[in-house]
Amino acid sequence: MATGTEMHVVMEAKGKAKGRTPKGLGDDDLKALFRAMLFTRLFDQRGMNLQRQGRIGFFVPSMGQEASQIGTGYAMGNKDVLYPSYRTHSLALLKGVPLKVLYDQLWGNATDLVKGRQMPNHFAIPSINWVSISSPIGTQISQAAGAARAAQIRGDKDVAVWAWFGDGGTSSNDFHAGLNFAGVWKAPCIFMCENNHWAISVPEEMQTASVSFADKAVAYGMRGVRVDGNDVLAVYEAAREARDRAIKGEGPTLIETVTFRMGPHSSSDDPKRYQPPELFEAWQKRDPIDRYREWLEAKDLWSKDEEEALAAELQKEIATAVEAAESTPAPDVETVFDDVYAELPKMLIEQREALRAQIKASGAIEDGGGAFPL
Amino acid sequence: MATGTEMHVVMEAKGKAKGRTPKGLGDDDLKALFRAMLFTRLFDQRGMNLQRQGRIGFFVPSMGQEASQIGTGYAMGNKDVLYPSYRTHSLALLKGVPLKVLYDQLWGNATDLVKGRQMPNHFAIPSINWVSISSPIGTQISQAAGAARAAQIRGDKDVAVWAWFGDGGTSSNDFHAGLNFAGVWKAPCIFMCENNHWAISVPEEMQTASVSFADKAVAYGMRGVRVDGNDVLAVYEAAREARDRAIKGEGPTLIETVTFRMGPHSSSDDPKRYQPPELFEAWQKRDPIDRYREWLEAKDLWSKDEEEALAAELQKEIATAVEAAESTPAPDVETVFDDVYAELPKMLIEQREALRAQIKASGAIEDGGGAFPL
Amino acid sequence: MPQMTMLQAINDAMHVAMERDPDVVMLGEDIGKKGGVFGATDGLYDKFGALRVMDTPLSECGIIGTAVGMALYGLKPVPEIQFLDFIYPAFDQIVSEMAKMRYRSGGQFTCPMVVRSPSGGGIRGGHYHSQSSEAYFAHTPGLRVVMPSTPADAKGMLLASIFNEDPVIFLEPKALYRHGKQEVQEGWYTTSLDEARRVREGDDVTVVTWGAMVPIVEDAAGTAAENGVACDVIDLRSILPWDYDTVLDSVRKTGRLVVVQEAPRTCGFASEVAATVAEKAIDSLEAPIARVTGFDTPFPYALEHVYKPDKKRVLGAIEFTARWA
Amino acid sequence: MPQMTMLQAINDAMHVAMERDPDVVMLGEDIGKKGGVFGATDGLYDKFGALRVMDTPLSECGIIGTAVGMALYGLKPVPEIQFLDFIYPAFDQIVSEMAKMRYRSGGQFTCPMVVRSPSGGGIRGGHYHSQSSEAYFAHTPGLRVVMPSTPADAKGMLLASIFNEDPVIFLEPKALYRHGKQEVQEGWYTTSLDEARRVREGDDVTVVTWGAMVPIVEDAAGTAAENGVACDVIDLRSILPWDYDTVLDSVRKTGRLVVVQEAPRTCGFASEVAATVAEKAIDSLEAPIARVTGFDTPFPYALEHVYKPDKKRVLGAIEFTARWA
Ligand SMILES: Cc1ncc(C[n+]2csc(CCOP(=O)(O)OP(=O)(O)O)c2C)c(N)n1
Ligand SMILES: Cc1ncc(C[n+]2csc(CCOP(=O)(O)OP(=O)(O)O)c2C)c(N)n1
Ligand SMILES: [Mg+2]
Ligand SMILES: [Mg+2]
Repeated sequence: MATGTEMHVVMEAKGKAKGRTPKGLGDDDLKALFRAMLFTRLFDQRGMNLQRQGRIGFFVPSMGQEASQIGTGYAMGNKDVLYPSYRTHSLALLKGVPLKVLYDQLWGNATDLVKGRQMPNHFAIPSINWVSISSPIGTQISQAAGAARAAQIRGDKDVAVWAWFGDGGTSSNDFHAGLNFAGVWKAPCIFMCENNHWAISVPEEMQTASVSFADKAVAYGMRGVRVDGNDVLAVYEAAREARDRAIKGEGPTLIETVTFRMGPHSSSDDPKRYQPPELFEAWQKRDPIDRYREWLEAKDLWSKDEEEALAAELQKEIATAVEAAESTPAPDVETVFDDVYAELPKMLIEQREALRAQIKASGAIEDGGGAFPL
Repeated sequence: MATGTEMHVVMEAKGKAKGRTPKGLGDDDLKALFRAMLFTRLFDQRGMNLQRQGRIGFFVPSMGQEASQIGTGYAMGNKDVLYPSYRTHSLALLKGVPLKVLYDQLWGNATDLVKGRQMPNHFAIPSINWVSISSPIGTQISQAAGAARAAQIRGDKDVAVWAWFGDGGTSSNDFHAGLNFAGVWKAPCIFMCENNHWAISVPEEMQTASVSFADKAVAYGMRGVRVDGNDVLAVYEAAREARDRAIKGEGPTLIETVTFRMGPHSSSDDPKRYQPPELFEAWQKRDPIDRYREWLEAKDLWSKDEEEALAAELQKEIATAVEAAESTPAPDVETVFDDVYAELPKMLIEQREALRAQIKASGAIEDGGGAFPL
Repeated sequence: MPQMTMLQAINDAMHVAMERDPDVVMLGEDIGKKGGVFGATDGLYDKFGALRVMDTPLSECGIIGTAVGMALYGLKPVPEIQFLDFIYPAFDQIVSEMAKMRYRSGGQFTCPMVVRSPSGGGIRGGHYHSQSSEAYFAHTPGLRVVMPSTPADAKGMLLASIFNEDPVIFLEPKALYRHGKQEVQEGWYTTSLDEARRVREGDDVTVVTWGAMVPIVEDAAGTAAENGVACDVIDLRSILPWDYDTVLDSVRKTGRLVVVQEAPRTCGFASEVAATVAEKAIDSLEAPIARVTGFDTPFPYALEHVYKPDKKRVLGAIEFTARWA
Repeated sequence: MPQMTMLQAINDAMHVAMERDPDVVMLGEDIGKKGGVFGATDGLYDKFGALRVMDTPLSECGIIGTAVGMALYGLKPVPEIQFLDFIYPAFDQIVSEMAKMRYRSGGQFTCPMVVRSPSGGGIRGGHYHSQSSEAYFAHTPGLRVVMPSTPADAKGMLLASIFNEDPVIFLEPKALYRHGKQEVQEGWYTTSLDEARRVREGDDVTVVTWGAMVPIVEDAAGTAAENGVACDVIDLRSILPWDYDTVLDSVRKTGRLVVVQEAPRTCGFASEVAATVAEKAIDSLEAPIARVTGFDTPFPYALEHVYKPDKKRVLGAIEFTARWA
């Protein structure tokens, strides 16, 4: 496996469609990978549309990064713990989380698992060990290192912990702390740096002078692997190897997937202000879905018909879930006081009473509106 | 020059006393280096004694690290800016800061440049561009990067900025931020990591899993140099080269000086609880002053007589300054309100008035005592 | 005079400052080509170049830490923190370094710099794009903490902050960025960082507030006036040091006080206002001091409008206080 | 019952907790072989080993960040921050993560953990080994903030904190670590985190305080009593959530209130106490609410004794308040 500054690739570039099948992947697996990537793309397109139509307040697409995420997700074990980023909903789709769960969160409605407490894309899904996402960049990285240490302390042998973050995330305090602690502890943690070339408008060369992001592993005495992030099979292999090592007690790995953010940073962003169009065009030619489709087709594992049928099925699922989530009411106003503490303290009981009294006296509270980031 | 994990050495180990004279150093320079190292050792011994005698409240010695610091200090330019640590008073001695200035600070008396505001060893000496020291580990590192960037912005061509910190300091948030920003900016900054093997009681292998501290430079795309920190000539060479590169616009350098803390962490610490005695004994054999003396003697540049005369002269200087500082009164109580803001705001004027009224009504305030860390 | 939104006024202030003094530099995430996520730094990069308008790596710790170093070197840095919610990675540099530099060095080293950051709710940003954290900074001696509520104040106070000797936390109420336009003087002028602003005169109830709550309080005070209660509305503008004399004078006149803040209730700055009045003007008080605040919860997403004090809640408190006998 | 200093009581609590539950783990700088810079973790490393008593790299960000991850995994981590002054590099993990985890995840994820840290002055530690920062945490919904003032409370409250579902900032007044001994029950017991402690009964003036100021207030109240002023002294013990009912009951009885804190004055927790009383018991007040506090300056070294409220300053405020008519 390539380390540091070399690049690990399995499928040759688009147009050639050559490359071996990674060990351990049968035809069903290969198709499952494609399904999840396509699902993600459709989910992203729909999410952006919903936002443009003003039906949800905000959305973060992952267009272009499907291979980087799905390849990793497929290498995860059942008991593994995920510390995701706001751009990795693909992993929930891969793991079969009901779509309604995701759309409920995008709407922040009454059945939303996080009770409408956070902006869209900030999921928390205990059923798949998906830890609550927060907006501050990087905080999940040291937490993941701690969770991996906890698995060691408990003696849980088949657990690896995965932290996702971007190229920008490598500059955070928690990147430094998390990788350093994990290195010292030899904790079973895999640090997934998706280098999509941008931190909103800041390009990678303004993010760091290091030759690659994978190279930063040197500073923590851990293995660093750089992989073609648009090559789902290469990503899978790298992630798989990192997990094997983690489980065997050989320590953490920093994986850099070199990929590209093919959409805006979020529904609030317009890359035209800062991104040269040629760059986008160059990367569009390396679209991870096109590339993988071509490879599958060359292996006779995929066809246009299959894809049309799949897309139709997925779109239907999406439509159903969207409708269900959209027609679910908002959370009850009094839930605003819950879950600050395990039990409601006196001050919050009083604040709730005051709110009740006010609503009784002067009617429901008007929604103030507001759009992100305006 | 050795980088990364190799070690740069000039003088061969003690007992052999071989090794060339670094370019640019005449006999006077070679003697000046020794003088400053000896001065530092005497200052340290005296500082520890003063604390043991209860005459000052706290002290941080640098025993064992004289070569690492003096070698660096000697490579600095006149306009260079220093972001020191609490363990680098040697640099002030080297640069000829009047001893009274230092002892005033240890006493925190009325003529103390920092007005008795900080614990011993937290100097601020604008005359030599010595920036105010604070206790929180690492904060000076990103500041130094910013100062170096400022020199670039201003177009100041002959200014390098030096940040001192320990092996423990490499784990701080500011180490990561400072080196990363400096790397991206190619700022004229030299990051001096004194690896004295301990962060209080935490040994280097529990500080990081990286092969060396110098190796962490890789993560920031900058040059990393590892040098025998008990070899004053090797340190000088490494520091000199780093400065030349910085000034020429070739970017920052991380220098790791491999040395040993031959005393306690501070006057409050007892290494017996955590440090194997063999380790201390092994390093004592490599005492940087003994080693350099032997080298100088072998070159016929130094003699026992000269050293005795020098030591007597320095001890006298010390005694005079100690006496002067000790007999200087404490700062006036009302100075406690000064320098929070450029001008005293109303609330502080009122608080000062209240204090005045209280003292008038019920007499002077009693000194509550207290010992660090008790 | 041109009409400007607060965002335009802030942008204008930065243009004026950078033209006036080559030592003024900006740094932060996405402030360059993108011009900031709200557009506050629009045009500065094109005009003053990459050496004075610096896009940085994603590290607030580094942004403030390096800015402190720049200030120590003699520049006047104006770092931007993209959202106030993201200032915490830099909290150590702010409270341990920037705030204490002058004091700890005996006045020998200073950090004249301005940390700009959009504060508060109003954009459906949930937990991490909405918080009002002024109280943390207000409890930190050595800092100035200011928060304008109008375009004209925003420009004048930003210029006063940049050319002032103390480090300033300059909070921009993002809900007011495009709230409306006002005539704003062209070119150079400054607005006091030491004086509160009387927004409305009245003899019945003093209402003290700041930032994005100002227009809400104005609105409530307007309705209260229709109902026969005349409010003396004070926009503090500066939170630290703050102009308590103006507040005390007003309370001595009205005998009644309502303090309105968007931040959570416990230990917010409204508590300081109340405590100061209870200490220095208790004899004038004819009613309990009412605080209208955000709840003691994190900032919610879907229920933002329930969390944030609105006109009804403010009006309720004004009427309660006015009626008290 | 054995006699213990607060330091011994805290150490004992940790032994009891670690024996009781294998999920309790400790981490921090120098807490292993050295046993902590104050000796609070003495003996734990030898007894429970390096996997449960972890010396860490020098990063408070990492200490709290990894502890949050451990808590999310199901452990009960008890990280130590060597001095409260060094907690700021971890401020983001505390206020953005630990405090908000339960709320932001809709109650699905929680962070039951206890951040221990020595707080306040008393050891001639100057700027960075002396600060009292409880107000920052008190303004952070989701946290519990507690601060014992006796050995018995320290042990009982630490055990209650470790086996409690909310994240706790456990502040140890270092001036009281070796202030004196008290009988402390052996083995397991807990002390309420929800109730203030009445230290002394009296009808004339209510004095509210916490932490290292408690014995100073007791001393002043003793002298006041000799002078004919009977103080009702309340040790809050918990700062967030806090037991304002006990304070309000007392003020309704005495009509007079002095609040004493070591932290700087502006926007400290004393302001919250004053504001709450001015809101809920104004009719009972017969005198201004006096605050005795540290000055609005950083914590000095040589003049520590001038900065910190002492008996004289407290007594002065009690007498001023008692005399007010
Ligand atoms: C601490 C912090 N600072 C700033 C932001 C605002 N912000 C949100 S996403 C982002 C860029 C992140 O870039 P990267 O880590 O590369 O992830 P990507 O969005 O490319 O997936 C920024 C600056 C934030 N969320 N947190
Ligand atoms: C942020 C912070 N955390 C903890 C401390 C307490 N402390 C003071 S010195 C020290 C160890 C520093 O080790 P190192 O950086 O190697 O420097 P050395 O003392 O060996 O010169 C610690 C933990 C501190 N000063 N600042
Ligand atoms: Mg990115
Ligand atoms: Mg060290």
